[in-house]
Amino acid sequence: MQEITREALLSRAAELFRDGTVDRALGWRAGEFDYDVTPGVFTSAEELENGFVWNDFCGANFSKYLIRETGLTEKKVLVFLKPCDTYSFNQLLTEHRFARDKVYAVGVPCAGMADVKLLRDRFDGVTSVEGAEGGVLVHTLYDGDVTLPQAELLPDRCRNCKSKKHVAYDELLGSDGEVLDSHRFDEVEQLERMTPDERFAFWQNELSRCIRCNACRDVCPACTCEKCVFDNPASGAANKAPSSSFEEQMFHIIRAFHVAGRCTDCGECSRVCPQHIPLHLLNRKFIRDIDRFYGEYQAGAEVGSRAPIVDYTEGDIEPGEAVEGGARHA
Amino acid sequence: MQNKNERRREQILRISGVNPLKCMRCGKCSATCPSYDEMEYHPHEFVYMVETGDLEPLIHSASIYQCLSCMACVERCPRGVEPGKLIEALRLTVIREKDGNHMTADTIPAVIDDETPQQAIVSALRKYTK
Amino acid sequence: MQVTEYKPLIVAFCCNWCSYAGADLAGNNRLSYPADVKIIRVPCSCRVNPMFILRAFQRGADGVILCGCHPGDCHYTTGNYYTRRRMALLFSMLDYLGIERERTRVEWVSAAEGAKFAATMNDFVAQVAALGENKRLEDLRCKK
Amino acid sequence: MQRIGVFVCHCGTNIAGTVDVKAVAAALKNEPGVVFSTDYQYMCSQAGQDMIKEAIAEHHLGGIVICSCSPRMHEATFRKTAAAAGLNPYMVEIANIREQCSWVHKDMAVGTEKAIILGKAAVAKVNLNTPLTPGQSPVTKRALVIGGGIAGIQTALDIAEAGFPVDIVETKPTIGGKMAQLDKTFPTLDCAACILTPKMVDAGQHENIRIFSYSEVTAVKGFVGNFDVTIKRKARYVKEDVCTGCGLCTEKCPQKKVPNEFNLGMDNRRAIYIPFAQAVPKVATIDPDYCMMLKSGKCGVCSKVCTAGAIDYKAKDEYIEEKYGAIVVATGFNPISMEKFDEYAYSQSKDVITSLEFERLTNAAGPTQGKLLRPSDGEHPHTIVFVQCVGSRCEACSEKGKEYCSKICCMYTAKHAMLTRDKYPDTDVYVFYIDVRTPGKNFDEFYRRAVEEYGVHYIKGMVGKVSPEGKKLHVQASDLLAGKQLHIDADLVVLAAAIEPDRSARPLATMLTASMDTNDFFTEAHPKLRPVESPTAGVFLSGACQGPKDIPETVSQAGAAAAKVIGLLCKDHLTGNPCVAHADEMMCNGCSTCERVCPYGAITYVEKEFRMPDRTTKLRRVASVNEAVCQGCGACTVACMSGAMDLRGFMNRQIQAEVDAICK
Amino acid sequence: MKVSYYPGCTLRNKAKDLDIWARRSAEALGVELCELEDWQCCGGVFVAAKDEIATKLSSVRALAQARDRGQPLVTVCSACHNVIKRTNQTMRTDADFAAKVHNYMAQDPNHIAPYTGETEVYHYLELLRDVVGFDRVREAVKRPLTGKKIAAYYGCLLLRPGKVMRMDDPENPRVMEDFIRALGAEPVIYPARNECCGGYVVLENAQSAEKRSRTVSASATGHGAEMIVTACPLCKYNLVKSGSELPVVYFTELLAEALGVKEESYAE
Repeated sequence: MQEITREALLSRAAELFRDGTVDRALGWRAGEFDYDVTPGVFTSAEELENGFVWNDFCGANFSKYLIRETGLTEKKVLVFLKPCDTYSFNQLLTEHRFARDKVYAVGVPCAGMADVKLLRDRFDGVTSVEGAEGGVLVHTLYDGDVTLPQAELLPDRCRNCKSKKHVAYDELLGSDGEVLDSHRFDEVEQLERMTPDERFAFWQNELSRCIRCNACRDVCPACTCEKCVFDNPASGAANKAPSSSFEEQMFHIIRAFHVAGRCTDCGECSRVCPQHIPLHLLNRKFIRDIDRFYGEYQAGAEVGSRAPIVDYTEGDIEPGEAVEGGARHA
Repeated sequence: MQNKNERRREQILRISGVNPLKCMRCGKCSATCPSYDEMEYHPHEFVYMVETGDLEPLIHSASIYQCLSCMACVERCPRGVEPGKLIEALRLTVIREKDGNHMTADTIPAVIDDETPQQAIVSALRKYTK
Repeated sequence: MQVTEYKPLIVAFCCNWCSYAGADLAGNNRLSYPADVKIIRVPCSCRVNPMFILRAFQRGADGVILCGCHPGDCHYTTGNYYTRRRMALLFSMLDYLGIERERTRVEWVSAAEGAKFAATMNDFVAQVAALGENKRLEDLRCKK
Repeated sequence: MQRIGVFVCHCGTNIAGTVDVKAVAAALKNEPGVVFSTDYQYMCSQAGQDMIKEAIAEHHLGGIVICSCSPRMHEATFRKTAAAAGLNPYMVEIANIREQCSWVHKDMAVGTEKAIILGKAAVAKVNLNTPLTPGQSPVTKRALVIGGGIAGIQTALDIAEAGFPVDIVETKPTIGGKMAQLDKTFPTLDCAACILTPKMVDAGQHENIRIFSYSEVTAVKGFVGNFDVTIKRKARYVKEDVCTGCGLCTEKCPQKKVPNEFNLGMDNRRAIYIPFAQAVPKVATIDPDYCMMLKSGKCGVCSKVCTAGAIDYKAKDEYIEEKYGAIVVATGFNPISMEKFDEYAYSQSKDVITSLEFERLTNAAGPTQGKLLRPSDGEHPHTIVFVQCVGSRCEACSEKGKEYCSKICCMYTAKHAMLTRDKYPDTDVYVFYIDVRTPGKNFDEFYRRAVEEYGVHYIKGMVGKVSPEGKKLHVQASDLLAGKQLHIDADLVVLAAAIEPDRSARPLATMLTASMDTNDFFTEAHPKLRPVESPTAGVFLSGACQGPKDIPETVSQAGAAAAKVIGLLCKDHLTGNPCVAHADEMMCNGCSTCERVCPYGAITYVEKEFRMPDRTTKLRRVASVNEAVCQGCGACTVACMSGAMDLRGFMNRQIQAEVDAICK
Repeated sequence: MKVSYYPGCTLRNKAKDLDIWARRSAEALGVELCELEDWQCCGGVFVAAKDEIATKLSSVRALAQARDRGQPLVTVCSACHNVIKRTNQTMRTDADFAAKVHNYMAQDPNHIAPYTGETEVYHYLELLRDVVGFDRVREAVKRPLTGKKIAAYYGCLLLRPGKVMRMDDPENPRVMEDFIRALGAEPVIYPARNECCGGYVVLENAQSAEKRSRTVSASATGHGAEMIVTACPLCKYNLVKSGSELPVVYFTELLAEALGVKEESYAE
């Protein structure tokens, strides 16, 4: 169960529409199923009243949509931000991707968002879900009604939540949390401990499933280029289909490299991947290396910070040492 | 023998955390030391002798018991060498060895009087015994 | 059966001001290194985009080496510092994906270091040759 | 597709000895775009160049590839050849088949194969070359010198003598800087004022020099050849052009208790003052912190005594804007504060002084008229201890001092010690040193004279503590060579304080986008080969703002900086390097990443209106490269995620084409 | 306000004056000194070696207890202050050391949560300066010590190493002088005020300690002082033993006198 109720969010949104602060809102909207929540734009309190959804499946991060929506109106855009979303929000501000004064950001506490994939893995024929005391009540065709503790439906990004603290908002509903001491690098370290052959096999197995649907890129709050290199025939990297194993690797290496130092580790890429590729492990590798080599850095923790990849010190680690695991700098 | 000396040197460097190579031999530590005249070897010599591994003379010298731990040398060293810490580590290395204690409980009564504060006794024991 | 000695293909990106000049000096002094090394001139090592490196592997290179001015001596003051960070992260990522770490290298070679340039190339070619052909980052469509 | 000509050079046997040049020419003939291919003995000879020109004309070539020696050798030659034949010089590419092929490979077959591949790569690149035209920008023929010490004065005089107008901006009411405060100068012992003040007068009277004293630079815009600078002229409450410098006001002013900064606070001046007799401009200045008229409206004495009517209590700060082609930074240095070195009791005793204070105490125009007297009681000191390296050569993370050697202290301390012994032979003089560093012409001889002829006691070791006891300063120190702790009862202790850049340097560097090191010294464009240029084009460095320097070094650097400025101002236009970065505005995200890696501050952002595909317009922030400032390193091109930023002459596509050609 | 208070062993025996006047004065200034439970001797000296774990445990226990109470920790004795403050700094900055300390502490039946330097440590003088404020002390003075020329004696423990102790400028401190001014007296500034009294070396080389102490008292006398104040029992002992001409008094006693609580106590 989330701390703040849907009603609380709706009533605040209605006030903001009423007093003319905002004329559109970014919020979650029901998809085909209860657990299939999608992002939506609402242009009135009434629309919100009818279509707005707030439950344990509201994982989507709206920061990226602000680039477009703030350009469409003179007034402010209302956006609901969970703690991890606020980091993306700040990172986009750092990159001047939208005007801060065109946004009214409402911080919403988050108890972790359930993963649809885990639900589907557990049950066949899920008809609907609803929040219940102590977890999620799942109605299924074949297994009847089952109440699951929410913890069992949490994806990696929520189990290893890095922060319950909002780093940006105009107004916070409910209470603010702390930056957490998560274990999010455990899996990265596990991979690092493997032999190169094992790692290659691991990634071949994962990346070979890639269908180049571009969902990871399209959802990524750091991927906001006016024109993506993968769509630009002049870039030399454009490719639309998974035509060889090289393409898969190239795409994911370059994508991760382009967001290195900018990725806030929001985990949206893994959430939306239809092929269940643990893409966050690529981004986290860069985050882990940056922390290890250049000192801890959290993209989006503050607006205007200088990412380590566009910075340097005279005594930086040499690339040759870096592949040795950065022993000197660890 | 060579090995024992090297082990001692390694231990001194490790537990003191001092890098004698930072020393630029300005002598400000010895200029500062209030116990200079009580010592056969002086702070800058301690640093140099540990650097070169010439430990034997230091180990057998009464100088290591004359340091007041007043930290003036640590405070004033322009290079952050911290000679006081090095002397402490050297003394610890000596007293931790077999029969290394420099002072025992038995010798205390002879050197105190009615007014000697407890602080002096526990401090001396801590500095001069293991 | 004909046995041909395996010859690796090495792409070397050299900055115009130091390493390219260092390669020229190696030539002036007739210091030989394998012809497998093909040099591409860039203004500064920081001009080298990771995409160029991946592309070289895609097209059949077996090893890629980047040479630039020594840190602190960059003609553009800071270019090679950025190179160092970018390549540290990229190479670490390639390693993480199981690509042999011996296939990539960054070396700082000044305009005066002709001997170092030749020695580096000899060493790198031998290192890559020992690994054999690049299989993990190859693109079969680009195979001859 | 271009029409490409390939020219393979034999270089005598240098290339042809290991490379089958005919085979190379033949192989490259089949490459896409190549319409002509030939070889020749010496391509760089007149005959070879004529051959290229003829081929360009005859075959209507749009691009040429020369397979020859290193481009570092003859790229410029062949570009000129192409230009002479009407071909854009940037349509020329060189395949380096000598230094990087024939000279390093011994086998003809191997050399030939590689030469062909290198040739193919060059052809592939030329296919994507586009004609480039270097940008031209006009040059404003006026220079700005920031700082009016000996560095700034010398630079300004040299530029002015070459016929260019120069402005000096100085924060103090007079030019002259630190040198004006010195007594004698090492190693010749001529008096500082005697050699400096004529230069100050020259600067003040030179028709090409304007002096903005009591002024500061507050904003700098623009780029090499075209700087727009805002200068704040602080209100001095005296009309500069009216004041005759008679000095009557400075004698009549009733406010007598103002610490005299020129004498480092060792005596007092009035609220209206002329810093020293030889000041340039010789104009009075009112100190608003002390003037009773300005503070409370009650006084007005200076105005009454001024027969010229120069006093203006209503004066306000003024801002002037001026255009410059070049800027010279000459902001100089200051001794560091001795506050954190109180083991030497600087703040506890008046008789512990810094070396600069000692200069004033021995200067005939100083607070004691040149008699060496103790500040505390005015008595003649008989034992003087000099302490070197106070605050210099500290560990990197020191909270107190500086990591570097301040360079000038060994020599001026030797000078002080020698002069003291010369004037007052009854004085005992001790100098405590760690090392005596005297690399300079006649420097070590000078130091030896202090020891051998003047009997100065040089003692290797540092002073640990100075204790003021009664009228004496008890000095506890090391004598490392004698293995003793020394205790000296001194009358005066002189500290050779480390020097640091002036505090105005850091904000100025930000305005100029000139880089600085961690100690706030300006960094030079190249530590050996471009020592007086900053990496920012058009900004030059003079004197101690770049690092500790003595006067001879400062003056030579000042002259060098002036020569660089003159070289720049001689040009009517600056021809840029056309191989510069360029942002594709349609693709730019405006994210500022490229700006952060640009070492030259060449990238700015503009808000631009764009027509969108759906016919709406949208205001977007996009990067704009100043082509006159960009040096073409390409750091921005890799920082740019979208690939909007590209480097002309080394475009992404061109480099990838080379990669492809090599790997094919 | 309430603060945790660590008296130290000497203050229970030879230096009772230092303790008792600290408590009474604090009361008069509205500060409640809450003595730690079951505190143990700090060991007298900080042994500056990275592998000296056991000798720092008593300090860590004291620090942890104050942390658990949510109070800052106040000390009076210079030696205790030096040991506890430096231990605290080590716990903050040396993770390896802290981990080893936790391993020891885990053996303790009254196991405490791992301590990582959370507690703020104040010397009583810092408490007066930074928390109470010398202005308030001045207002609370009932019997100003007007005309008295008093030499503040810091010794080494309060000030050094300056980077860790952070009490004052180790070469030119002023906290005790300001304290003396607040009591209405006139501080005497003399160069030996931050010199060592000879410390524990008195038990090893009594002449050495005597020389050191004589230097200090002679310097104070030479600058016209009538009295020396100190915060350290060992300093007092060494100065007195070496035959100081001047009376040596604990600063807390001086404070109690000025605040009038000493008189009240005797009246009781």
